[in-house]
Amino acid sequence: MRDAVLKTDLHGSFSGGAEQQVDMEQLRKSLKKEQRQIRIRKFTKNKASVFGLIVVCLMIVLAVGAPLICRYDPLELDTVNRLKGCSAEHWFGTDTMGRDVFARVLYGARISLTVGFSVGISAGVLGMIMGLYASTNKIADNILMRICDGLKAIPSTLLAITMMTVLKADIKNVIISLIVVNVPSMARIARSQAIVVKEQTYMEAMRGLGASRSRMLWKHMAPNILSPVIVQVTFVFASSIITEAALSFLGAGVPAPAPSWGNILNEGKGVIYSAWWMVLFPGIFTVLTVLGLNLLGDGVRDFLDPMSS
Amino acid sequence: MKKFILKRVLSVIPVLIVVSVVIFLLVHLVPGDPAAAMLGDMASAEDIAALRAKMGLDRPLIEQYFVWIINMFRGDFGTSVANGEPVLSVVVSHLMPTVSLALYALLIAALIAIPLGMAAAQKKGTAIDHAVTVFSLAGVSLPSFLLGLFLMLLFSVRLRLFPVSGYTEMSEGLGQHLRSITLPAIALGFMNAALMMRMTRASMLEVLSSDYIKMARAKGVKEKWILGKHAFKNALVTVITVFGQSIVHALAGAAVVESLFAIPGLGQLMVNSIGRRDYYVIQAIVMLIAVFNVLINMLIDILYGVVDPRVRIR
Amino acid sequence: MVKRKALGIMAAGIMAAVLLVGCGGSSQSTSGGTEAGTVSEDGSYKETLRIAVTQQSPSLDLHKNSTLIARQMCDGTVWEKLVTLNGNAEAVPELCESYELSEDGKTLTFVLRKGVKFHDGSEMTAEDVVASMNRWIESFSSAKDMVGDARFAKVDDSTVQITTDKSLLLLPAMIAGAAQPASITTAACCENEDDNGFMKEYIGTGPYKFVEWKQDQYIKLERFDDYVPYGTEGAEDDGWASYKTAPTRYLQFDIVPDQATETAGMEAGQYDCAFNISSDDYPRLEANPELNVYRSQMGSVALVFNHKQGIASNQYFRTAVNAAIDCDEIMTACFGDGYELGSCYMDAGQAFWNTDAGSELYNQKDPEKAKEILKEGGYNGETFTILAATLNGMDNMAVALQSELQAVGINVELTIVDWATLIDYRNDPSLFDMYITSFAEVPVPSLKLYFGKDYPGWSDDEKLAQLFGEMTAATEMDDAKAKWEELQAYSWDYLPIICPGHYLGIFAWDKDLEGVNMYSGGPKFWNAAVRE
Amino acid sequence: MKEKILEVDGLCTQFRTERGLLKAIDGVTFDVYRGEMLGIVGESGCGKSVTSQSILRLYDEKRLVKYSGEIRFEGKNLFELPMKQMRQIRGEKISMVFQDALSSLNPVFTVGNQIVESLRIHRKLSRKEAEEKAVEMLDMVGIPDPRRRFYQYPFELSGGMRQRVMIAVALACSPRLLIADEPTTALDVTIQAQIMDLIVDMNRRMDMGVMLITHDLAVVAETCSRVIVMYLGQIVEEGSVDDIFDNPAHPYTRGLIEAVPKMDGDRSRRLHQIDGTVPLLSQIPSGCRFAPRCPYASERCRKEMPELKTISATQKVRCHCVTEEQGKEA
Repeated sequence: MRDAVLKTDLHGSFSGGAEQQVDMEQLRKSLKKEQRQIRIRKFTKNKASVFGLIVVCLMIVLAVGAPLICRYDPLELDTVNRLKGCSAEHWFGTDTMGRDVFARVLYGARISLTVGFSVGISAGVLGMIMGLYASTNKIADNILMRICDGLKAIPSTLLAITMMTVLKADIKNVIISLIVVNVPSMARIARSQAIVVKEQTYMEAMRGLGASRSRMLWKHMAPNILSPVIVQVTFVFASSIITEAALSFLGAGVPAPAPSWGNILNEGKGVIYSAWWMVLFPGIFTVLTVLGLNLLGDGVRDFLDPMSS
Repeated sequence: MKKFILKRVLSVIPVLIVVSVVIFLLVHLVPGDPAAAMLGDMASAEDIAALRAKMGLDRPLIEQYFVWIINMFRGDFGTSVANGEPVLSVVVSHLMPTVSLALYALLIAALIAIPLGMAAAQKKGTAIDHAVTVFSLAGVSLPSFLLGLFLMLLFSVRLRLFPVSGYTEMSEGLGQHLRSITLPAIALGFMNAALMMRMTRASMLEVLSSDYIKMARAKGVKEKWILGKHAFKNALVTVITVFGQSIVHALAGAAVVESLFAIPGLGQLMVNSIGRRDYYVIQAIVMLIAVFNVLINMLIDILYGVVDPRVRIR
Repeated sequence: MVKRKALGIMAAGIMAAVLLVGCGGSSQSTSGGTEAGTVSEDGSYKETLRIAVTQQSPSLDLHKNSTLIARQMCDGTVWEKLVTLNGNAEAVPELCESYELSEDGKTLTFVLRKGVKFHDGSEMTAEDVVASMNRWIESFSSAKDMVGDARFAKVDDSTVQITTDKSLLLLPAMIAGAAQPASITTAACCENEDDNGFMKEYIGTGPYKFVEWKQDQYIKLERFDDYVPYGTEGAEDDGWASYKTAPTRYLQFDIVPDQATETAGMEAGQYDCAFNISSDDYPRLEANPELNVYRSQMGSVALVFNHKQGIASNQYFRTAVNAAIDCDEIMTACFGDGYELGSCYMDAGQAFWNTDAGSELYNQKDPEKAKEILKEGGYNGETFTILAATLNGMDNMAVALQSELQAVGINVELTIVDWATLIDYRNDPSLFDMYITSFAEVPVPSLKLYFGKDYPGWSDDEKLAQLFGEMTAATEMDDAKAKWEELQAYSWDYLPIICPGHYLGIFAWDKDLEGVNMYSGGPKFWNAAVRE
Repeated sequence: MKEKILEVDGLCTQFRTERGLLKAIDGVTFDVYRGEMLGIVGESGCGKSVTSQSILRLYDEKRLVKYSGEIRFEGKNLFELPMKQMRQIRGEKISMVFQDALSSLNPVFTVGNQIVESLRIHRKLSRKEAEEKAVEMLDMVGIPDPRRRFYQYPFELSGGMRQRVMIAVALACSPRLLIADEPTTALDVTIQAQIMDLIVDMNRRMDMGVMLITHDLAVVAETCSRVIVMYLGQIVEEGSVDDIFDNPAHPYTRGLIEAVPKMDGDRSRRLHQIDGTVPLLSQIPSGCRFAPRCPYASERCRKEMPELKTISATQKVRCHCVTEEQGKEA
């Protein structure tokens, strides 16, 4: 008997057996739903991510609702009451021109979030387009990746400052500069992911079936490289807020009188000994928002990647 | 390995070409020019125009570009508009503070981050781990200029432990030198420390859950050795990568910290040079940093080889 | 004014103290009879004076570079001129024994002082002076405009002269105190220029010689042991005219671009003196018992209209803007408390030229009137673009202006750029309707560039040009002053610029630091020292 | 009967998870005798590996697992030993060989180094002596040119060589018990045979007990003297190799054996398969754990957990049907 048994793998022969006919469509749907529930549960279980989400939502609410919340116009000058400390009248004090810091910080959230969001999304989309095409076309790949390498070799702050000096200082150009700074790494991520996806068997199969190139790219590859790109987008969102603040701090960001956090910090830096509130409050808002976004990014990563624990 | 290195070296060339074109165009597209900056704010238009012609700024851009590139190959990086020094010597004189600051920052960061990151990985879920997580999040969310301001207020003005600003050269004593760059180094290193901590923890976690660690345990190796020898050497590859990236980060981040603490480094030189439209200096710094960046990446690859035989031998 | 007097008395006291110490320790061995040397060899003074400055100049070549900080550091210490300014902003001899303006005002003759040593050891000759003065004229367009094609020439070994067809009445003051003063260097140094045309070596005649410049870090000056002081030993400083003793061995100017850092360094005792303190730190520093804080007018702000094209080329519009603005608010926005109102284009330091002509049109704060003028003039919502730079918070003035002008119904747009960009943009009349700049103190009104039709802003007005010409052509100071009053009065009407006020420079120094000369344009250190 | 070297008595291993404790091993009892080869078989997820790693206490006891029961080795209960002594037993008295040699050998150390490490820890040999001994070990496990191999890194060796190295590491200190956890799964067929031959050879030469954990019944049939069949953390059948292969009592055992294709079998006949898959640990059925998949399951099977009962001198089985039949026969 013993000799009659051949070496083989038991694994294979134990599987399967589900013979009954199931409505495949329904099964797929319920599976998807279940998966989504698992992901949401996973996300909500991570308290840090939930905290991040709450902070970010709160910032958005504050930014959108700024006109309703603030009693002062963030641009309204009142030089008589300059550099007044925190009071019932001015919760966060007033700045060097007597403007209400609370209003400026809240309106500043609009600018920071706009910059961060626009940069994140645009860099994500551009990076994805570049990454996808680079992964399929060797010449495009060489050119695009050389340019990306070149741009990446220049430290981002320095590149952004230089670009801001070239372009007229306004919020649109801050966004453009930051996109240019962030696209290379985004494209890199998208490209490496796209290459992995491209080599997978189902892509071979699609090619075999004669799918057109753009259909392959957008219908089949794009969704598969989306997760790492989305995760990266949240981090770019966060880092753009910091870079914008740093640019304004160096005097190369969104120009006065716009109440960007970086501008308030920059003005506050000069009077930090006498008007700590001008540094503290925008500082806290910046740190909180960035923190929230980073936490959210971690949560999104877990949410999108079912493999991660 | 030799072929690999050669390939790496060749791949540097297009990168540098891109960098040179990008920075040259950017710099020359910037409104305003060095001539006006050199003559001061009360200078007249004719004086400025005359100086422009003298400096060759009225020639076509392409010509200026090639003149610059060719001169660079001859070792001539041009003349700085500030006090007419050769660019090379200006850059070299600003190099030391930045290198010193960046290395010091990274040293502090590495000394804190790597052991803590390892400890956090080993004691996952404990207080240390949570502390490390919080720290690394704070690190990536706290811009260096804010941290710098707070450090300055606390340690220099209130406690008077460190000088507020300024830079003491190493030649005037190592102690004084370190004292003058400690606060900026902390401000600069904080974010890097956070990144390193995060990466060390993650890669240690991965290594610790690997089979060879289980095998080492089954062999009866002490926990201490497992962590310090078996796991660390494997995690080192990641750590080296982060360290390399941090050097580049530190160089880039130095601009803000340097101008805050009045440290005459490359970052400050760059910011100042943009202000005075010191074309050649801006171009030289960017090229230098790009070359450095590329070299660091190459060095990381070679270090990989030293640490990881899989890379070395293949 | 009161402050300056107090300072003068203080300075006198210090000088006396310096002398006493000097007598006590007269066993000095340095040659050249520099009594000042005695004082410092005594060892009771700190060897190095550390002065924090927030800016750095591209060059210390004052012939070509007009940056204030270069003058603050080197004018009077490294460089000396044929004449310098006394307390009344009059040109008085420095490197010359005497000077003389001919009756018709068209010939200016200088008799040189003998035995003046350059830092390279050579003795000053008429050739050196001629070379320096002519290089200065070539480099400084205001001087060139005044003298035309005429140049200095050597008369004999100790006399130089210049002859023109115009009045040279104001030339001595320009030599002494222009933004680009006529520093005397060797003939060789005048030739020895770098690629960009700046002097390679800084060889002056002053009590301090240039030693080292670490870019963005510090500039170091060392006492010049062969310096020969002039004037009366122990005499009180009169303006910049001073018996210079150089009691401190080294003057080190530390470049600290960040004001907060600078102030903190001053408080921590790292620096002996600090320039350009933020006005918001002023009260805190003033309350500090270890520090002296001093404020003085450093110059005036100019809101320059574009007269060539756009809405501001209309007289009614400029008048309306001038009627609308609240100068207090504009100045506060940028300088905090660090300003003084005043309709005079010249600063307090030039007492001779001060006048309130035209002051009734200054700081009207009358939005209703402005609206009226706009309505009459037919203003129809055209965009009014204000160009301002981020340098020194000047963009804040633009912000304040914007809010005031919007209140009277003007459609204001801001263009905020960095300083170098502004310098470029202002040459293009299509880019702005007004730009904001500031003028450091000048000794004579003829240096107010904005009266010229080529200066960006292009105030091309016959009457303005005529009055300006008459002022510069005057051969007597009183005539010039009278013309100046007329010019300023007309100017407030025509409005080449609006001068909203004067900004103050705030300087702080250690109570132990003595002998600082505060005449004009910031502290000068040729007699300064910290007693140990 | 030979002496017992290891007695496992009522071993339970529970994992702490977010949903509470999960029992991966539930009351496993067996002995290992000196010089014997004991096969432990079962599908993936049956708790074979957990059993072996529990013996060496390789799981993190502070956070991850909770052990109960007893494991007696050389008269000591391993669960009561302090970690320091436990470490002395690991690698010296009880060694382990893992499934994937590539991932189990540290990629950044030479193979020689990894053998030397064992020797240095336990035998306190000098570096030189340890190196000599390591080369000897490499030679013993059939690695040609051992001196050169000594300085090579794991990735430079072939799969079979690596597995030999791992065996050399495990045997360096001449352990009394070798636990081989799927030692041949990752290898191709001819190499599998060589490695198994090596293990059998070492088992005879060193007179040590070997616990061979595998899902490959053929290997067990060829090499082992006794077999334990595990299902869902429990032993379902235990017996001599003849008992198990010639007279399998438990339906699960029978299913396993029938699923193996036979040389003399009818090729047109479909291979037998056991319906369904191994349930998750969190979904353990309340009665007989195999009941949901068992073609013979009765009401009782679904409600009542059967005991492991002795049915002959060498054979034990956990099944209501078998014991009932025996009862009838008796």
